[in-house]
Amino acid sequence: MNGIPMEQGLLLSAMLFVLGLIGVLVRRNLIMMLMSLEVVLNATGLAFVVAGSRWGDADGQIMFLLILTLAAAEVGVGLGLTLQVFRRFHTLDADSLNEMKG
Amino acid sequence: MSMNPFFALAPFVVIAGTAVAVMLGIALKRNFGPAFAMAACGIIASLLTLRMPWRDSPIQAGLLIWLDDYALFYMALLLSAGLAVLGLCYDYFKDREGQHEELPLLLLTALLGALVLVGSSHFASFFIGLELLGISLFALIGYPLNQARSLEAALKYLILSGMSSAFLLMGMALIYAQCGELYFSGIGRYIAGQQDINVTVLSGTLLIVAGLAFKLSLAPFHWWTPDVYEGAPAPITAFIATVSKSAVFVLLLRYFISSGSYSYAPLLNVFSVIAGLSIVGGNLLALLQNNVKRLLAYSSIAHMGYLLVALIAGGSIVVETFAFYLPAYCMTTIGAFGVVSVLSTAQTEADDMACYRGLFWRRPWLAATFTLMLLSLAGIPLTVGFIGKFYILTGASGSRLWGLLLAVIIGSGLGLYYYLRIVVAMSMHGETTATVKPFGRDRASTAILAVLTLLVVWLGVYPSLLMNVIHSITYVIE
Amino acid sequence: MDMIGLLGWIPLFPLLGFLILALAGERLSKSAIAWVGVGSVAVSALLAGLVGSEFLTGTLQPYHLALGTWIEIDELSIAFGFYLDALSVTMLFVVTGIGFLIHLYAAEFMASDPVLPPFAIPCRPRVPWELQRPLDRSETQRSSKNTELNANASAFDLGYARFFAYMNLFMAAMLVLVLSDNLLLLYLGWEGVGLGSYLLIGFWYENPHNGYAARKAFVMTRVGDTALLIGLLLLFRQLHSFDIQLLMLRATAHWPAGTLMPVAAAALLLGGALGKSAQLPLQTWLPDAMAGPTPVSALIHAATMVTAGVYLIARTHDVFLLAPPVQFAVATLGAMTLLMAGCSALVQTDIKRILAYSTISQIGYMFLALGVGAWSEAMFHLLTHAVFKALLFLAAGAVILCCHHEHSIFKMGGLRKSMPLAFWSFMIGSAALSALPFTSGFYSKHEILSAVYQVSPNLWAMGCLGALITGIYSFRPVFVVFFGVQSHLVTKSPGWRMNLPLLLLIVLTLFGGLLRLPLDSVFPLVFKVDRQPNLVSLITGAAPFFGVSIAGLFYLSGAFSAQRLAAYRLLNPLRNLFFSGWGIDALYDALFVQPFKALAKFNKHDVIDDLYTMTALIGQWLHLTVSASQTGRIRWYASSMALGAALILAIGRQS
Amino acid sequence: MTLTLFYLTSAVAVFATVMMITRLNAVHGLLYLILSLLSVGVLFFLLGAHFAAVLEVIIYAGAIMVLFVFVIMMLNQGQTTIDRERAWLQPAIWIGPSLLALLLFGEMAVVILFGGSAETGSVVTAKQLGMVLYGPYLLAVELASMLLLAGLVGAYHLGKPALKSGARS
Repeated sequence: MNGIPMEQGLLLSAMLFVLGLIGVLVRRNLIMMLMSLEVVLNATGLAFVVAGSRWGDADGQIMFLLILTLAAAEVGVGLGLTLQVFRRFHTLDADSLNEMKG
Repeated sequence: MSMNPFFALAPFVVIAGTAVAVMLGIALKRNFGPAFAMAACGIIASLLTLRMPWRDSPIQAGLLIWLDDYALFYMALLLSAGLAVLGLCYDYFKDREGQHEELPLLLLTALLGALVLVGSSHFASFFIGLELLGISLFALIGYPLNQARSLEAALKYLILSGMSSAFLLMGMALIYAQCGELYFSGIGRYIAGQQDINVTVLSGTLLIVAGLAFKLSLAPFHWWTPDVYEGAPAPITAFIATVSKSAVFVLLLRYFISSGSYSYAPLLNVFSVIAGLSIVGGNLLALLQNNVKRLLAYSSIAHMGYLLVALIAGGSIVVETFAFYLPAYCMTTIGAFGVVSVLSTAQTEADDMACYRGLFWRRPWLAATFTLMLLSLAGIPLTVGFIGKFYILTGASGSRLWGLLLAVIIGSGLGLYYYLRIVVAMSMHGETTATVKPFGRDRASTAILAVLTLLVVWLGVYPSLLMNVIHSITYVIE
Repeated sequence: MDMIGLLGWIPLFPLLGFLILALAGERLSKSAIAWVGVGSVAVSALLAGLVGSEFLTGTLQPYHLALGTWIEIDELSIAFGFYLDALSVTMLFVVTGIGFLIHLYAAEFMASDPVLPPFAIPCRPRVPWELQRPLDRSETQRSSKNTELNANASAFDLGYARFFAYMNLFMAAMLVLVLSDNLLLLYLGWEGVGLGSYLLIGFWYENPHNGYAARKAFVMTRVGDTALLIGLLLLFRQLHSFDIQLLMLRATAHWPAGTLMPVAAAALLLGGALGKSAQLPLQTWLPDAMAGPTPVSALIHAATMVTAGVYLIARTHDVFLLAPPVQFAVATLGAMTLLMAGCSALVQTDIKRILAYSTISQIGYMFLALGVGAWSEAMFHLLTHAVFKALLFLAAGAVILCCHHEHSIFKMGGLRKSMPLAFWSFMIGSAALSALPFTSGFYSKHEILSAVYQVSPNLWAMGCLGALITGIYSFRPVFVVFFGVQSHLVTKSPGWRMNLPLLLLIVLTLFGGLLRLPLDSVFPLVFKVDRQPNLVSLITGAAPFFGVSIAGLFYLSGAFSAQRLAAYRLLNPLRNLFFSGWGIDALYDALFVQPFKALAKFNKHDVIDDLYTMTALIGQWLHLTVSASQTGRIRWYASSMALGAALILAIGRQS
Repeated sequence: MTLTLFYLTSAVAVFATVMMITRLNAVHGLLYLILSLLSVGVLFFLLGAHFAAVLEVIIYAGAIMVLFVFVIMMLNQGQTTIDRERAWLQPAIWIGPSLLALLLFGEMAVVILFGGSAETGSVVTAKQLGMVLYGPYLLAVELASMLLLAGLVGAYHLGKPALKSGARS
C-alpha cells in the first residue's frame, strides 16, 4: 500500500477546504453554513491523516480524532443555536442576524 | 521528573472534577446558589493545588502539558480572573428568569480549556484547549436564551470560530506534514536544523497565526469582537476579553519562543501589519461609539495590538511585558465590565452611553471605579495600565520599532478621547435611561470591584509588588 | 534601642492625618480634627526627635533606609529610600519641630477665626502709600460679609478640616523632600509641597484675589520646577541613576570641573531652587503668597518650603563645586536679592508683606553663603531663620487676629501693653532678624558675612548694606505697631495653644545660636571663622545697630518724620519702585503677559484650533469610514477573514 | 492501483462537495455531504489509516449527519425554503467567494508543492493507535471527554424552549 504522493493528498484537502469555505461564504441558510463548516473541518482532518500517513505514526490520526470530537460538539451546539434562532426569528437566513453593527 | 504527574495535574483535575460534580448536582436538584458556590470552591481549590507543581517546576506532566513557572503564573491569573467572573455572574443572573445552573459548569469547562492552553507544549493540547474554551463560550455567549442579541452573537461567534479553527488546523497539518513533529520544541529543533526559511512551515505558522488572531480579535480577524461583546452577558464578555484572550496570547508567546519562530523575519512583518491595523483600526472604530460594550470591544482590539507590538519587539523584555500587561489588562477589563454588569438589570443591559449619564451623582463609588478602570485602560499614570504601556513602549523603543511606536502613541491619544467620553458622560447632570438599582444588593460584585480597584491603584503606584513575582518566571522559557 | 529604623514612619503620620481628614473630615468634630491634624505632626516630631538624637549621639555615619524598588523594567531600575545625614537631620528638626509648633498654633488661630475669609483684605494692597487714609468702603463691606458668613457655620467646619488636611499633606510632602535619597522621590516631595502651598495660599478661595495669588505662586514656581525636572533627567541620562549620593560620586568622578555638563546640571538645579526659594528673578510670588492664613505663611512661606531651594543646593553641592560659574551666579543672585527685597521691605505697609520681603532677603543671605561655598553657614542660617521667622509670623498672626484681621501696620499702634507676649515675641524676633548680638540670627549672619568676606569683599559689602537695611525694616513695624498711641481695643487675648509656641520659639530664638550641628560631616570644611575682633567683624556687627537706630529715629522718637520724607517729590518714584518690589511684576507683565495677551487677541480665531478641529474631523471621517465595514453580517465577516488569511500568506511569502 | 483509486475517490469527494454546496434543498446537500465524507473515508483507508476510516464512516457520516437530519426534519424545510434559496443563490454571488477561494487555494497549492514530494501509505493499525492514544495521549482523551461534556451541556441548554418574556429588542 503506497504510491499516493503526500502533496497530492494535501492538495485534495486544500481543495476540499476552499470548497467548504466557498460554502460558508456563499450560503445564507444557517444549516448549509454549518454543513460547509463540517466540510472545512473534515478537510483539515484529511490533511492530518495524510501527514500522519507520511510519517507512519499515530499522531495524525489522533489529531483527526480530536477534530472529529470538535466537529461533533460544534455541530451539537451549532444546531441547538440554529433551532433557537428559527424559533425566534422564523428564518434560517444568516444575513437577517445583523441587528448589531457599527 | 521527581513528581507524580498526576499530582502535577491536580489543578486541572480539580477543575474538571468540579465541573462533573456540578453536573451531578444539577442532575440531583437544581440549585442556583450551591452550584455557584461549588464552582467557586473548585476554582479556589485549584488555585491552592497550584502549589503542588510549583515546588518542582518545571514538570512535564504527561505528553501534552509542560508546567513551568511561566505556565503556573498564568494559571493563577486565569483562575483568579475566572473566580472574579464567576462572582459577577452570580449577581448578574441571580434575579433573572430561567435556569442558570449550567452557567458555572460551562464556565469551569471554559476555564479548564484556558488552563490547558497555558500549559500546552503540543499541538494536541493546544487545539483541544482552544476548542474546549471555544465550545463552552458558544453556550455561554448565547446563555440568556430570551435575548435576541445573545443568540445572534453566539451564532456569529460559532461560525467564525469554526472557520478560524479550520485555518489553525490547516496550519498545524502543514507543519506536521513537513516536520513530523507536534511538539513545539520538536518544531523548534526542525526549524533550527534548516538552512533557510522553510516555506511550508512558515505558511503553516501564518495560518496558525490567522487562527489565533481571530481569538485575539486582531485586525483583520476582529469582526466578531464588537458584536459578541455587545450580545454576550456582561460578565461573560469580561471572560472572553480576559481569560480567553490572555490564554491564547500566553500560548502564542510560548509557541513562538519554543518553536524558534523568531528566526522567521517574514512572520514579524506580518505581525507588524496586523499590529498596526489593530491599533489604528480598533481605536478609530471606538472613537464615536455610543455603546459602551462595543466601545470596550474596539478598545480591546487596540490593546491586543499593543501587546502584539511587545511580541514583535521580542528581546529579553517580552516575557516580562506579557507577565505585567496581561494581569493589568485582566483586572482593568474585569473591573470595567463588572461595572457594566452591576448596572445591568434583567430588562436592560447597561451598554448605552445614556445609561451612564450622571452616574457620578447616583452611584459615586461605582462611577469612580469605572473612571479608574477607564483611566487605566487609557494608560494614565498612577494606574496599573500606565506601567503596562510603559513596558510596551520600552520594548518597542528598545527594538527600534519606530513605526509601531508611533502607532501606539497615536492610538493612545485616540484612546484617551473615547475613554474620557464615558467619564464626561458620567459626570454630566441629567436624566438617565437606566433604572437605578439599590446599592448593596450585589455583594459579590461589590467585593470584586473593590479588590480590583485596590489592585489597580496599588500596582499602579507600586508596581514592584508584581514585578518581583515576574522576575522569578522570566528565566523559564528560553 | 534601634530608634533610627523608625525613620520611615516619620512622613507616614502626616500622610495618614491627611487621608483621615480628607476622607472623613466632614464628619469629625472640631476637637477631633485638631487632634488628628496636630497629633499626627506631634507624633512625627516625636519620632524625629528620637531618630535625630540617636543619630547625633552616634557616629554620624549616614543612615540609609531602603524602602523598596519602585519600578524595575529591563535596565531601568528605580529604588527609593530615605537618607539620613547631618543635613537631613537639620531639615528634619526644622520641619517637624517648627511644623508641630505652628500646627498647635493654627489649631487655635483657625478655630478662633470668626469668619471664613477676611474679605476686605486685598492680597495686593491697592493703596501704595502708607500715609493715605484707607477707604471706609472696605470697612463696611467687610462687616456685611461677616454677618453673612457667620450664618454659614457648617461651611466653616469644613474649612477647619480642609485646612489641617492641606497642612498635613504639606508636612508629608516636605518630609519626603528632605528625607529622600533619590532625586525622583525628592521631586515628588518638591511637587507635593508646591501643591500644598498652592492649596493653602488659595485657602480662602471665595476671594478671587487669593485664587489669583495661589495661581501666581503655582505658575512662577512651575518655571523653576521645569528646570529642575530637566536637570534631574539630564543627570539620569548622563549618570544613569537617580540616587543622590551615587550621582554625586559619579559626577565628581566623571565630570571635570567647569565643563559643560556639570554647569548645565547645576544651572538647571539652580533654576529649580530659585523658583521654590523665591530668589531673583522668580521671587515675585512670595509677597502675594501672604494671602494664605498666617500659620501657612509662617510654616510654608517662611520656615520650610521656601528653604527647599537652599536644601537642594546644599544636597547637591558636589555638582555646584564642579560648576564655578553657576556658583558665582548663586552668590550674585543671592546678594542682589537680599538688597532688592530689603529695599522693598522698607516701604511695605502690610505687616505680612514686610515679613515676606524679609524672608526673600534672608534666603538671599543663604544663597550668598551657598555661592561662596559656606555650606554649613547657609544651613545654620536656614535653621535660625526658620525659628525666628516663624516666631515673627506667629506674633504677627496674634496681632492680626486680635486686631480683627487688620494687616496695615499704620492702623495698629501701642499694642505693647495690651499684648505683651506678642510684643516681646516680635521684639526678639526682629532682633534676631536684624542680627543683634545674643540672638541666634547674630551668630548665623555673622558667620555668613565673615565667610563671604574671605571670598569676595564686594559681596561682603552688599551683605553689610543688606544688614543695615534689615535693621531698619525689621524694627520699623516693631516701633509702629507696638509703640505710640494705641489704636485698637484688644478685647481678647490668645489662648495657650497660641502662646506656648511663641514662648518656645522665643527660647529657641535666643539660644538657638548656641546649637552646633555637625554639618562638617556632610560638607567640605572651607572656612575657619575668625572670631578675633577686627575691622571686618566690627563693621559686620555694627551695621544692624545703625539700621535699628535709623528706624528708631524715624518711627520711635520722631526725630525724623516719615511724612516729611514723603513730601520730597523726588523720592516718590523710588518709593513706588521699592513698594512694587522693584517693578518686577510690571516688567513681567510687559514682557510676558501683555505680549501673550496681544498674541491671543491677534490669534482669536485660533490657527492651532483649526489644527485640532481638523484632526477631529479627520478622526470622525475615518471612524465613519471604518465603521461602515462593521456590517453585522456573518458572511461579510467570514469573507474578510478569509481575505485576511490570504493576505497574510501573501505578505509572508513576499517578504 | 492505489493511485488510480486515490484519483477516482478524490474526484468523487470533490464532485460531492461541489454538489453539496450548490444544492438548494438541504436534504440533498446533506446526502452529497455524506457521499463526500464516505469518499474521504475511503481515502483514509487508502492512506493506511484504517481506524480513522472507520470512524469517518461511523461517526462523521453516521452520527453527526443524523443530527443534521433531525434538525432539518424539525424545521420542516419545504418548497418555500427552496424558492428562497434559489432567490438567494444568484450566480453573481458565487463570483467573489470563488475568486477568494481560488486565491487561497493557489497559495496553499504553492506552499504544498514547495514542501517537496514524499510517499505516504505507512499503515498505522488500530492497535498502534490505541497504544498511543491511551498512553501518552491519555490526557487528550480526557480533555476530549470534557469537550464533549461542554458540547452536551451547551447543546442541552441552547435546545431548551426559550422564555417568552424579557426580550431586549
